[in-house]
Amino acid sequence: MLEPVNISLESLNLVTLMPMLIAIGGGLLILCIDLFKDNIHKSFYVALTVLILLIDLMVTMGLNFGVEEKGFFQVLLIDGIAVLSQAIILVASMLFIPLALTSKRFHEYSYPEFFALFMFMIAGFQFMVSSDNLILIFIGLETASLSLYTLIAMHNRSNSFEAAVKYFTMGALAAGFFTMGSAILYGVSGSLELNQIATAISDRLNEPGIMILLLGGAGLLLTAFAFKLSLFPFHTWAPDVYEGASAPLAGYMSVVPKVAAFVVSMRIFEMFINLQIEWVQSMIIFLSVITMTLANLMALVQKDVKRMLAYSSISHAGFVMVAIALATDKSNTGVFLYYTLFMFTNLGAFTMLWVSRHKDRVHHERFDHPYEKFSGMIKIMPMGAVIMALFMLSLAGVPPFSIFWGKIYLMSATVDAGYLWLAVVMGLNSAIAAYYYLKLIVYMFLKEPTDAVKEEIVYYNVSKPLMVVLGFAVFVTVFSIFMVNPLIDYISTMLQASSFGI
Amino acid sequence: MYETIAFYTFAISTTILFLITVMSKNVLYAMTALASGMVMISGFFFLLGADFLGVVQLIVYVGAVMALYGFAMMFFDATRDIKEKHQNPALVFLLGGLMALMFVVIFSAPIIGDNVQALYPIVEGVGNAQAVGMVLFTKYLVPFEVAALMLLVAMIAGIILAGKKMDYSLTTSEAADEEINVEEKLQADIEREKGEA
Amino acid sequence: METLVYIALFSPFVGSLFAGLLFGNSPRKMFTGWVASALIFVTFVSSVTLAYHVATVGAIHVQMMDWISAGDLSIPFGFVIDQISVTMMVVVSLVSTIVHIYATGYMDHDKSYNRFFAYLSAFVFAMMILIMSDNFAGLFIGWEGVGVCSWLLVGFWYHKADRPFEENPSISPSWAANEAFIMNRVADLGMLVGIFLIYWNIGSLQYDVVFDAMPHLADGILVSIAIALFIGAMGKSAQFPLHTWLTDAMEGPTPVSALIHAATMVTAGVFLVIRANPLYSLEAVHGVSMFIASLGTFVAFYAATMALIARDIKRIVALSTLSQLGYMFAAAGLGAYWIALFHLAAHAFFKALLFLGAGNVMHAMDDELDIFKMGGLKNAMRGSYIYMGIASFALAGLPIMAGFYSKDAIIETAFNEGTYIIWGMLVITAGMTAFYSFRQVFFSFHGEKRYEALGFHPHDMYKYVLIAMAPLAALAISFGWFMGYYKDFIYGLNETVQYEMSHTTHHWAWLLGSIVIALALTGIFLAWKKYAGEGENAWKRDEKFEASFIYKLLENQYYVPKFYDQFIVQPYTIASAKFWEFDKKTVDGTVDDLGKACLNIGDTSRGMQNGNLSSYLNWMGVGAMIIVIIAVISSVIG
Amino acid sequence: MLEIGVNHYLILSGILFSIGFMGVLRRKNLLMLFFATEVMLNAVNIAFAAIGNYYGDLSGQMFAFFVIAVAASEVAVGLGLLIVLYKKYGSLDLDVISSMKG
Amino acid sequence: MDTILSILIFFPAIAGFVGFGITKGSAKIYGIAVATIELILALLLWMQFDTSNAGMQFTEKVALIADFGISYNVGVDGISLFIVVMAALITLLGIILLRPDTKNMKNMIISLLFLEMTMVGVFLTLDAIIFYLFWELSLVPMLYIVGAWGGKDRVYAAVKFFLYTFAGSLVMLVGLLAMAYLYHQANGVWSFSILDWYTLPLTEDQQFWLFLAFFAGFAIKVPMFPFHTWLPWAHGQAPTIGSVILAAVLLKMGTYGFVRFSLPILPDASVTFIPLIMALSLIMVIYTAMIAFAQKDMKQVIAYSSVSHMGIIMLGVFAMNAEGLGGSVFLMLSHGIVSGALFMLVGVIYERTGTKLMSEFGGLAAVMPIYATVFGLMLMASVGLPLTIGFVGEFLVLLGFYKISAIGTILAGSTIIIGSVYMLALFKKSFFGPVRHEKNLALKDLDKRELTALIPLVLIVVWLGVYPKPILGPIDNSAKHILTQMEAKAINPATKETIILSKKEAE
Repeated sequence: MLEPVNISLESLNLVTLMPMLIAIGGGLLILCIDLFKDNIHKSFYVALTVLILLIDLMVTMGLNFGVEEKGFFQVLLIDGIAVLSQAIILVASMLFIPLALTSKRFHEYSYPEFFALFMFMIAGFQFMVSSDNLILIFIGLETASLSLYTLIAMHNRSNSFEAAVKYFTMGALAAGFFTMGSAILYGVSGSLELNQIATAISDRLNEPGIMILLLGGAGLLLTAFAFKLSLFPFHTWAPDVYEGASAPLAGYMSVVPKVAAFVVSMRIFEMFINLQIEWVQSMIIFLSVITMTLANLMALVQKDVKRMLAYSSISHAGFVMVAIALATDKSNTGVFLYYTLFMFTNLGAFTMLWVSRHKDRVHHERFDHPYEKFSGMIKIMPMGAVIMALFMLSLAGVPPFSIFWGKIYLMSATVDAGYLWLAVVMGLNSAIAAYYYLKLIVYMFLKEPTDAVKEEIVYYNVSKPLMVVLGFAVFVTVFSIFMVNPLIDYISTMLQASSFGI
Repeated sequence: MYETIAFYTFAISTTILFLITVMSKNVLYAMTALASGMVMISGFFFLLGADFLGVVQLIVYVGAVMALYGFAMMFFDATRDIKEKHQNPALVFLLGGLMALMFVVIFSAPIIGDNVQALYPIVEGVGNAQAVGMVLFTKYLVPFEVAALMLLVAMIAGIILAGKKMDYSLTTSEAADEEINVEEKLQADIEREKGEA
Repeated sequence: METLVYIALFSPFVGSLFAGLLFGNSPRKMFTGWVASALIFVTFVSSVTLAYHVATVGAIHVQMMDWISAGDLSIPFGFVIDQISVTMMVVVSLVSTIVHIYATGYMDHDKSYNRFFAYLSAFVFAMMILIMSDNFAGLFIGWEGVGVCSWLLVGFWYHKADRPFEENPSISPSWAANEAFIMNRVADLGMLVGIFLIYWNIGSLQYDVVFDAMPHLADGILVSIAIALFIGAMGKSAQFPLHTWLTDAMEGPTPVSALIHAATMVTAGVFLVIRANPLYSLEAVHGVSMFIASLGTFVAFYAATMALIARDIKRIVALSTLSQLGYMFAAAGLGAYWIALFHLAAHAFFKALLFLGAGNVMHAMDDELDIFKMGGLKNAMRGSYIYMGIASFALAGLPIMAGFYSKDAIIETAFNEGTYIIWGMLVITAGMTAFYSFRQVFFSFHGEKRYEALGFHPHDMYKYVLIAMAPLAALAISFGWFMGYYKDFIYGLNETVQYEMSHTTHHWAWLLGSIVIALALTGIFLAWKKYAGEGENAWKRDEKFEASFIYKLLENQYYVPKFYDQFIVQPYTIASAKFWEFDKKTVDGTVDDLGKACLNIGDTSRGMQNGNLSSYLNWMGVGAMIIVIIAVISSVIG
Repeated sequence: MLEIGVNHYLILSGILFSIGFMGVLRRKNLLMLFFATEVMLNAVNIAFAAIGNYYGDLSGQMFAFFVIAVAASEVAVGLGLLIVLYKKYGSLDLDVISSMKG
Repeated sequence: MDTILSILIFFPAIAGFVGFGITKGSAKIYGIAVATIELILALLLWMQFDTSNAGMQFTEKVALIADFGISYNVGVDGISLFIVVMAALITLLGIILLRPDTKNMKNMIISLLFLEMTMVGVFLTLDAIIFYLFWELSLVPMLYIVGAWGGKDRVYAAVKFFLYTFAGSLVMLVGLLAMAYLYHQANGVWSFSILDWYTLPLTEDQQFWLFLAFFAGFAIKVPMFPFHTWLPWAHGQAPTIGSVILAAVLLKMGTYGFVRFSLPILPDASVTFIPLIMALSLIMVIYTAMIAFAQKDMKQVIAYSSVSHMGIIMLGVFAMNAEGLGGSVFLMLSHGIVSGALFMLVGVIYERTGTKLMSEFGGLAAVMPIYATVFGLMLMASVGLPLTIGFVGEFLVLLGFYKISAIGTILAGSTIIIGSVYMLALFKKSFFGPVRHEKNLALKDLDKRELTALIPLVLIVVWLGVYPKPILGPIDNSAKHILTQMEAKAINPATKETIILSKKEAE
């Protein structure tokens, strides 16, 4: 017979579960409210969501005890990067969800379930980043992903369904790789927890034939995360999904799932790299180099701004992936710095797209945001054009706009690690990338407006909340230079309080 | 000996069944083969002493999932043979074959470490279900709850996506910005259908 | 005295600014010419006073202010008034004054009259800087300054259109101006290199410092400096092969030709060699000096041959200038610097006179230059006839005339140095000089009045102009008489400038002189015989001779301009066009191709994004496959 | 060969996984494609169960449970998506559903 | 006045921002006012400047990203001072020259003011990252100016300009980061301050690679052969003001970069690379001058001539003596003034006739005498006539470089020949000869607006040609200072030998 278990409540460390519980509770609350009262305006749900997320954020930030915290039988791991990435995820969510408050109605926002699913998705991501147990990571990932697929499909256009199905199917395949990879690691280590896996592997590192298992397992996991991070050649879903999804969701996807996936990649692959398994490092560098290059090249020939931004997000992900390969403190700091800064710029860029989103495809039979839509914008809407240009310049890495700082920090990390050639490749890629960002600026500033470009069409969706979000994004993008130092401070403090500290 | 025979029997049958699943042109055959294959897989679980898992496999997979697929199949009216255009069948087989080869190579390696200690050992004389329950509700309580959340998500997703409300898109131009009330329209539809009936 | 130096220097500048800034753009104002002339005259007076001062008291050295100082380099605006510079100052200011006055008459119908005086005075200013400067950089300022003024003045009638080379070898004034400027710049580069060499080896550009330090330098460096500076001199003084610009520069108004391309600027090269006499008299650079002498001799001869058959009145004078410059270089190269300088001065007087006379002819003939169309002008233009005659006598080196003393001294020097080939050539050239100068005189003033058939109504220049030319005529006659005084004067400068004939030469001097005179007289006689006849004896074109190879060779200036055109100008033009093509196609093309390649790769790789989920999955499968295979292989290998 | 060890199970799991993988790559019909993903997940379950058995550890089985749960939820969401897609396109053939490209 | 540099940098930007609120009609006068104030500030700086101090003055330092060693750090020395003054002057004159009927005048003025901030910022900053910031930022307004007001292929030209420079500077950025890393290795703290970097000893190998990285950024900006092809495009398509500022100030950023970064930080590599620099510069000097001769468009002639002159400047920078270095800085100024003026002049005729093709003109000297005079003067300054501004720098550069290579100097000196070839050809084709087109007879000479813009330049050309001392003195001081730093920092004895602090010592 089994011994009855006696567990003290304190040892569970319930507080570690609090952030996710708040998100889940929030989701359930929304569902319940929906049960009792129909036809509440979406603004109510948006406000509610933001408030819950705010509480969640505050609780999360309060979790920082300066050391690793484990809870619930060591399943939950609240360390620095968990808190940090949760904070980023929550902030991003809070910034993106107000984009629901358009002046025009869209299908997905007419469902209260949309907001519930959104909460559940956040909870999924939170679980994913705050655990080193492969099972919980997997479940969190799937919860979040399944919600995301649904959210995409809820935009309710044939493109959205197509996008959701593509994402879903490839996600299923990636899930297969993830599980298989985990199985191999489990086989090698007899455990599903990364810290124990690391110990076990380091014990067995010299056994003959073990390397093939390790590399095979790492390769399969890499495939799975490469899919999530949209690295070449697993990126193929990304442009279609970005195109099919609504702009806020696309922007959201370019940040939040990636941050979550980066955190997990950090935990998994840096474990390998720290175990001196250089193959993983070379493989990741190889992947990131071709990712950023090819994505950039493909972005060059896009006709649609949103699709271009999709490729650009792929390229940025490739850029940041380098940091994982380097596995230094600085590079890890760089990942978060980069994504924090990237978040604000992308928020702005996608909001601009969202603002200008028209239900009819006025300019192009397939695309919502073809370049022609923006031509001569400076003449009609100077402010809008300048703002959009700021975001483009920031994405291109022109100082002093936000992404530049992330970029130099990462490049500096690369240089520090001795990968000068890689830094040069990163630099040249930024130059290639500048071309397509510039293309939009060229359209906006240097071309004559076409007949179809009219203020009421381009500012179709605009509303006060959207403008506030936009203003916030502009502010942060422009004045990011004053934010960088506190951010670096905070991030490195956080990193020191995690398995990656020092 | 008994185990060997059982293993090979199950192995061969699952392989063949799954091959049918992925090769067959007929959805019904494929699905039947899948269901049978899963039954066979539960056989492995029993062999490996994971009785509870085997049962779950039978109930969840063969019972629930397959039923779901069955309904779906009916919805899509997919009893006919399905024509699929394969652009490069050779590549697919090559990839599949190579993948299999790689797994053979990888798994030929001595995977089980002697020094590796089981963290949640299977206690002698304790039923599998009991042991599983013990672990599941202590160590894996959180994942378990999250799995519940995931199923909730799946449920909501299924309801929303398959719901009638999705037929009227507020997103696309057809319903542009006229302040149409989706509910009203739905109601009207239902009534019209009733009338037709 | 310092004030006088500045007055001498700046009064032409004031004149230039007066004419240029105040009236440059306004309609013709006669007084601008007079003001400018008066200011040049002031310079002349100051120069003469300074000359007296130099002769009696000694050289003056003033420093106005710093110009460039960087690193260890320090270049002031400093001026030195010694025997050499003061000679030049007097000559330049005198000729300039006369030319200015002359120009008030000559240019009185030109609507850009004011502008002309602005340029002309500016030229004098630049020339003064060139002469008076106490360092090589200052010299270079003047050097370039006269170049620009020459450019402006040659191209004064810029509105004239280009004509084909066959029709007019100098194409157009603006073309000739550019040619002159560019060709001079070629030489200037040599000069700059010389300056750099001096600076890096001595550390200063001041004449006194430099010449003091020179004897201590290595031979190779000295030779390089000497060559480099001489290259500079070659350009300005139009020595072969940089001579073609001078004849083309005759496109400018005649006073310009008289002042710049006969009397002053073209002698700057000679001046430079004389100025640098401590360098060129060093034993180490003897070879260079000999080369200078030989080249000078060659040019003297070479130019004279071309002058023999030239038809253009100004070209003949220009070629004779070239030839005389050759004489001066021969003298300077042989070490007889003061003789060269003396000839320079003498030449300035009679050549300016000759040019101005030629200008009178042109003026009378409505700018007609072809001597074949003239003849028998002596009655219509008596004054000019006399002046031209005097000048030609002086040029031919007949006794009493200025040219006799100076040229003869040069020929004697060649004999004295034992360079008999040079001597021989110079003697022959002297004969040819007499022939061609009188050929021109006889052609224009004697013989049939061919102009009548062409409908010209020649009349002589304004009286005052002719009177103004008188000093030149007087000096053309008498300047040689002062040779002895001048020698004493210049011997005060330094050792190296002194040059004395040996006793033997002195002994043979009368014989040598007679040979030259005999040859000159022969030349004059031949010219008389052939060209001065009237009626029966009148000159007729000799078609056969004109078809001969020699004639063609000379007429085409030994095909040198053609050579330049064919082998420098055209290849340069073609190469430029080719380079441009290369730049656009290859250099820029590569960049564009890189860009296009990026786009193409983008476009091609976009193919993987075909929208079909199945192929996406395949890509993913392939990717996974590759990663796993690499994993397996690399783990097996290592 | 006769003595069944963990490697046997694992190799079998690998082969089954490859079959599923091949199916995913091969299938054009979305419904059938989902079948193939089920095959893959099931194949992994064998591996987990086997490893768990040989270590005498329950974690493998746990993972297998959760994989089953995930598979089930995926089916739900996937079928939901298929339904809306089918309504829009009238087909489940991947060649038809490819409006977004480039 | 301790914050005068910050005021100088940010005043135009703030004014540009405020300018959004100005009405269209008053935009130009607003621009003139702001640029005048900026110029007065710059002159004030000059007056306050201590000419005897060769080092940095008016320094300010505020930490921005302390953890990463990035701080806002500005200072001025004899080299940057005058470039800043020139930038302010050229901007003012450029704005004055703007046609009152320029479309979107307000946008133009705002762009120009932002551009002015970046230009001033580049030259005053002492922090590598902030330098990079201004460096990159300067591309943006320029892109807009070229792209929005330019000629037919303006978009292509603008994008090419942007991308080319951007690509190069990103490689440079890697170099900067590597430099910071090396500094961190040595001192344990992060710093991007150039002054700190001056003190950091580097091995020859490190210097070699860092030099190459810096080279990528600077050489494209200069632009050195074979990276120059963006320039004819940019100039050919840019509006007058764009060309003026591009030629006068933006190109100087490249050479300034070499002076400020490559030389003092990497002395040994600088010496090692002299042959390469020399080869490229000579190609620039001769090859582009020949291309200039082949041009049909006046503006292209001047554009290519800019490249050619920049070659001379490059030689001076690498002359490794005070004469050459000081001369090249002076030449930067003089080239800025002269090419700026020439572009303005071409702009004038382009405004009148709508064409820049030389074949369309001819005989302009008779029709527009003042214009021709100013043009002629600038032309002469451009070909380096003594007593004009162009001579001083060119002379000093060639003089200085003679110490490095006699042959190289002679080849480079051919610029005075071929430079006059294309310039005189240009002048002859457009200004001399008969008036080719009837309509050109009616062309008006320079009007008041144009004279206001050009006369200051004319005066400067003459003034600094005759009396360059007020500027040459401080430049010379700072050039010597840089050379002293280089000499002190050099680790290779051969380098020390090449660097000539004072000729007397060298002997």
